[in-house]
Amino acid sequence: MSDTSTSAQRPAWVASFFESATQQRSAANLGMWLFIGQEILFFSGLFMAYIAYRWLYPDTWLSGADALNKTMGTANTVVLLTSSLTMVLAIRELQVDRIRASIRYIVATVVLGVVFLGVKSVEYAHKFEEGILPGLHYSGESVEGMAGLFFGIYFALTGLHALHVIIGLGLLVWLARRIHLGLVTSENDSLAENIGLYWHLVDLVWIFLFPMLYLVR
Amino acid sequence: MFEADFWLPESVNALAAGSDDLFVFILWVTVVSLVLVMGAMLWFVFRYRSGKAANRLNPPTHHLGLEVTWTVIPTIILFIVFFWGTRDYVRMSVPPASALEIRVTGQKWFWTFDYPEAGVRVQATQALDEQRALEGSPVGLVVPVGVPVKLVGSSVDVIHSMFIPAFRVKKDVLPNRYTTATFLATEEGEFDLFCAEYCGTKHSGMITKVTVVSEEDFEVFIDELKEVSEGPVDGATVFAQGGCAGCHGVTRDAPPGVGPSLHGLYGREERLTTGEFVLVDENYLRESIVNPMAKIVEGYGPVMPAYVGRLSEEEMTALMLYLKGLGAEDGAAL
Amino acid sequence: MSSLDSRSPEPSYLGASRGIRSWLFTVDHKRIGVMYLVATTIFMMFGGILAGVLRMELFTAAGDLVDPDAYNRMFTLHGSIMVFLVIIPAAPAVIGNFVLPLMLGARDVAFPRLNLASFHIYLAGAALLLLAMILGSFDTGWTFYTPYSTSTSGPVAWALTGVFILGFSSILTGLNFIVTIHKMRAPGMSWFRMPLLLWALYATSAVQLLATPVLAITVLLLVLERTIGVGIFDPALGGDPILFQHFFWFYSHPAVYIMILPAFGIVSEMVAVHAQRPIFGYKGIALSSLSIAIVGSLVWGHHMFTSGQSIYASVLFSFLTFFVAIPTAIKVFSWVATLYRGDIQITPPMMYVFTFLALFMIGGLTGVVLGALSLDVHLHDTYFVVAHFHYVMMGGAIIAYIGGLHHWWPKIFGRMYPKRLASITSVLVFVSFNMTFFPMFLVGSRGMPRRYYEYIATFESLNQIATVGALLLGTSLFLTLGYLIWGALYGPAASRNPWNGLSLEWRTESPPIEHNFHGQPTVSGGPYDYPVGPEIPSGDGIGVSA
Amino acid sequence: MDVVLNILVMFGLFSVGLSFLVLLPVVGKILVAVFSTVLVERAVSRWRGVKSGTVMGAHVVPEPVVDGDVHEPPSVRVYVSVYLSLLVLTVVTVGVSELGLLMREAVFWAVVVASLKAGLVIAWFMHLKGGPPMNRLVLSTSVFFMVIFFTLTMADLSTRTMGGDEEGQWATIDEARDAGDVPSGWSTPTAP
Repeated sequence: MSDTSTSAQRPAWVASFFESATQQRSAANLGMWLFIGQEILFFSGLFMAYIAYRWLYPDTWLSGADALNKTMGTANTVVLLTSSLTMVLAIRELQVDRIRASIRYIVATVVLGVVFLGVKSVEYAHKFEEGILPGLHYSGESVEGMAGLFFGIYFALTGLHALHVIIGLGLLVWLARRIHLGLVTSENDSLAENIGLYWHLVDLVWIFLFPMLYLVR
Repeated sequence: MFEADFWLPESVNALAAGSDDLFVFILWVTVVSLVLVMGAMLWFVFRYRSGKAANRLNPPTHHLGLEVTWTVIPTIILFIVFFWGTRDYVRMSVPPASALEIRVTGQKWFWTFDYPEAGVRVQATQALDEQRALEGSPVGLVVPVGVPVKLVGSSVDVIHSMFIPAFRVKKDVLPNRYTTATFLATEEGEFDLFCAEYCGTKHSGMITKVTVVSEEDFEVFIDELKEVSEGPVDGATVFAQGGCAGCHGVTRDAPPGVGPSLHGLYGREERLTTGEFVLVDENYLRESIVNPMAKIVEGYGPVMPAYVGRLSEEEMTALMLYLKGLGAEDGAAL
Repeated sequence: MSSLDSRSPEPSYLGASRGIRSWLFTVDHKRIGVMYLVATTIFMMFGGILAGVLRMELFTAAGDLVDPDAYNRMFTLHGSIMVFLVIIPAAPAVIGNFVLPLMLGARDVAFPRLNLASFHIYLAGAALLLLAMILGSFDTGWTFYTPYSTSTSGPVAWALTGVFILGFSSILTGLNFIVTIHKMRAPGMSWFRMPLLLWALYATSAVQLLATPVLAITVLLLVLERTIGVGIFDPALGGDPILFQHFFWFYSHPAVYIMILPAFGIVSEMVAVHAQRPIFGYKGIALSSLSIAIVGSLVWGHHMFTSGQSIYASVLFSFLTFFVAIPTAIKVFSWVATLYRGDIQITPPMMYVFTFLALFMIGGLTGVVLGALSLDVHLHDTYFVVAHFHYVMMGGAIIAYIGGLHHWWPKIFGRMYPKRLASITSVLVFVSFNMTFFPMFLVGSRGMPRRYYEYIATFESLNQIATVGALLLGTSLFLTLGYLIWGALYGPAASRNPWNGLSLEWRTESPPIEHNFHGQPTVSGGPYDYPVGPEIPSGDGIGVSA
Repeated sequence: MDVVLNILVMFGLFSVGLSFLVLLPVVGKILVAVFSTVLVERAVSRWRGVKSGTVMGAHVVPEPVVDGDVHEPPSVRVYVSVYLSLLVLTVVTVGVSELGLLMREAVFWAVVVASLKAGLVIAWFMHLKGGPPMNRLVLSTSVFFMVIFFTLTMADLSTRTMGGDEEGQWATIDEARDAGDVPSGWSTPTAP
């Protein structure tokens, strides 16, 4: 066997060590799913802490959820869900070769991500004003019991999630540029698919995080 | 080699009686399987080594009977080991209802034993143990023979672990809740008590003895302690029993320990880790005992445990007096 | 494949390009493997020297050689370096990187740049750990138990960040290998035609991918605890130190399988190739790797029997623990059965197989002792445990890894080391290993706790034997290192297939060319399909029906 | 401490442990089924009055065997309807939280709704449906490990006080403070 038989149809973006474009695409897809798998386990650590301490200190968790701003949480949920929609639409437009529309949708996703972070930082600022800080630095008055612990978990979870959003925004900007330069196309769309998957993962984490922190009492 | 005595210290805990048999059982399983497997390996190596004429026709790659056998037999043995070990474990961990309760407190790097019924306390630092051994009085944790004992442990700083090999007892003591261990000593004597959970600089020095005495001697011991605790409070005793001597020297030429030497400390100016200076007066001394992290002298780590609530006002006053007197004769010259 | 018989003028991967940059920024899996080899060897020497000093300190009962804080820092460094910088990356990242694509008949791993990135990440993590050492070192033990690790002084946060970063290196390597095994197998190589090393690496990678993220979040929380006081494990805020232990062991017990599973794979390869016959129970060995990976992830609580964990949980974990022993036993029996009616070559790799089997059996069977609840209460955190995991981790994982290096050394460097010297040294290693670690079983079961800087005089003589053994062991390992390096530089040129192996890596040059194979190799049979008639093929023939 | 009771409980736990191992493949299948949201998909199909398996788009693509080289992006309509369902579920979960249910029920419904939402995102937005089967395996394995992590850790935490003894009781900070035994070695937290 040799490469020559396939090299005629072999696009330039297929790396030399792959047999075919199909192989490369499916490898990228599997790799991304494995990455998502490990991200799930990564966040599971914080959810584990949440479950364990909820079990040990139910009263703290009751008053803790009350101290969080449900309206802002709900608003952010809607914002993130919408950004997931714009994300899939961006990839769809790319796949049907409507490049400009695709980039517009990515920009919309980025804007929604920024809105999310904006709401989040307003929320943080309110908390800080009330002296609600994680762990040792907690000096608020609204929450009973192990308030420092509750807000330690709150800030760690939402903070790590926000960090993922920030990374996602960077990736999206990079993606838009590569689409603009024609480096990511309807044929060679692994990068767009994978960044899309990442963005949905960020959404998924929030889908669980929101009711657990804000809603359940 | 195949006796429990060779491997394990003599067991003097009635609740763990017979638990060593499992060790011997597994030892035999180990030896037999090692001999069988290694024997087979060496025999094959001898029989089929390259260059030696042997029947090498159709070497098997599957043998259902053999594979089932070597799956089932270990499974059975492992089940036996599991049930045996769990049975003994439950027996060893459940304190009898009538058990004598002793509170054990771990602290960097000494043990405190409280006898709640009698309301007395024993502290076991290495220095105190040596002193007691010289005086001929019982050392460390003193328990009566033939009486079930329940140790209720906790820690005031990091995790420690009370480990008494002769009793087959080990339990971590934690900073946020109580853990229990139980035993029934069958013999009088002195047995080692180690800290088995790594806890810092003097982890290996956090050892003391368990002294098992007759019931009469135990009562005498408790009565003596009661007398001492009802007498006037002496600062030097507080200093020794608080475990302070473990880290702080008190003489002029004491080598620097984990903490600064206290010789001639009173009235001195000390430089803190923050770069500020502080005058050592009664307030500073008291603060440093109650909340040592607040102001740490330069060159030393934030390792001293807080003594908040651990000293009565009377004891604190006596300790202050003692500390002020350390090196006072040449301290005045400064 | 007749064209393979003539030596091609194409340069090997070693000589394909020159200069330090061509190494540090290469995406060639073989060069990355060699760089991992150099890095892990340096760290292993460092960790080994630390171990030597620790043993010298323990030569006498009194603490007299170093001060206790230095001792505590040294055993912490020894543990952290050996676990995070040596054993976890050794087999997967050195042998895995070099051999995996070759065995698959692939030109490279699926994501070569990611592969290079994980090496750079590894270096960055190692640099942070070493930075922590330079900044005054940390004395938490490699287990970082809270609240000690959150309250002790020293640059613990730096070390933890290093571990966090090393975790990513491990995750990315695992991810890369899984995708490579799924997507890059040569035509004809079905799952059950894969060499057993690949099954083992697959299981390893799965564990790396699933368990390491939990370590990452754990150490991240510790870093946050030490820097901003987030309080999740702080008892003063209601945090639970035992929860930390659950977090930690959820990773660190499976990490034991990250270390030992590739060793199983290496042994499976060596035992079949050097006995020149098909391996006994291929499917049993292959699937037991996966079942060890799964069941091994359910048993972490057996590190916590005396920690104040609920006794019910302890019973459950003890029960599950014994299930790991069964697939492990199946593997050992299958390896020994493979020797039956073989044509056993007494080569250095085979010597290491024998060493491995003996040491690993002792390590594994003492694990049964520790899995039994009643006995673990006495033995937990004593030298018995230290001896047990050194038998498994060093006697198992490291010995198999060294054996694997002997097996693939001629492939990696194209030159052979002195074989007779290697065989003799392996016996030295075996003897001195037992001399070092066997006495530890005894002092442990007699009650000497681990991590002790000084100990009671009763234990002195056994400790002295161990110390002498350790020095001998160190000497034999340095001797091994010496002749291996000599072999790589000046040894006689090795043939393409010095051991008459059948898997694909033996079909290419020694050392391989940059693109691994001339053309795409294909597979039409199992990896150990040696002719099973009375005639034994001899010489350098490939002997493969392809 | 009642030893007989203990042993009974222990055997209860054994059977949990045993069923873990025995049920491994079954659990895996259930997880795959849940995450491929077969049920949701069927419900949507019935609602839209089309044959099951055609919700993915106007042009029905036969499921690719190994990898999706055939690119037929799902229709915008599907994406928008998934998005609208997500919004509805968000309203539902917020609404449920206003009902003032008991904690246990509130947690249950929150997790159920969140899982439904996650299922929708995973199946359609992340194209798990119709994607390579391996992706389902990867996802269900990591969810399985996460569940293991939660269950076995909680097996410890939830049974600590079962002995009814001091064992496992929380010497809470308040209790310690009252007794004057504030765990130390740390700076004391600011008193609330």
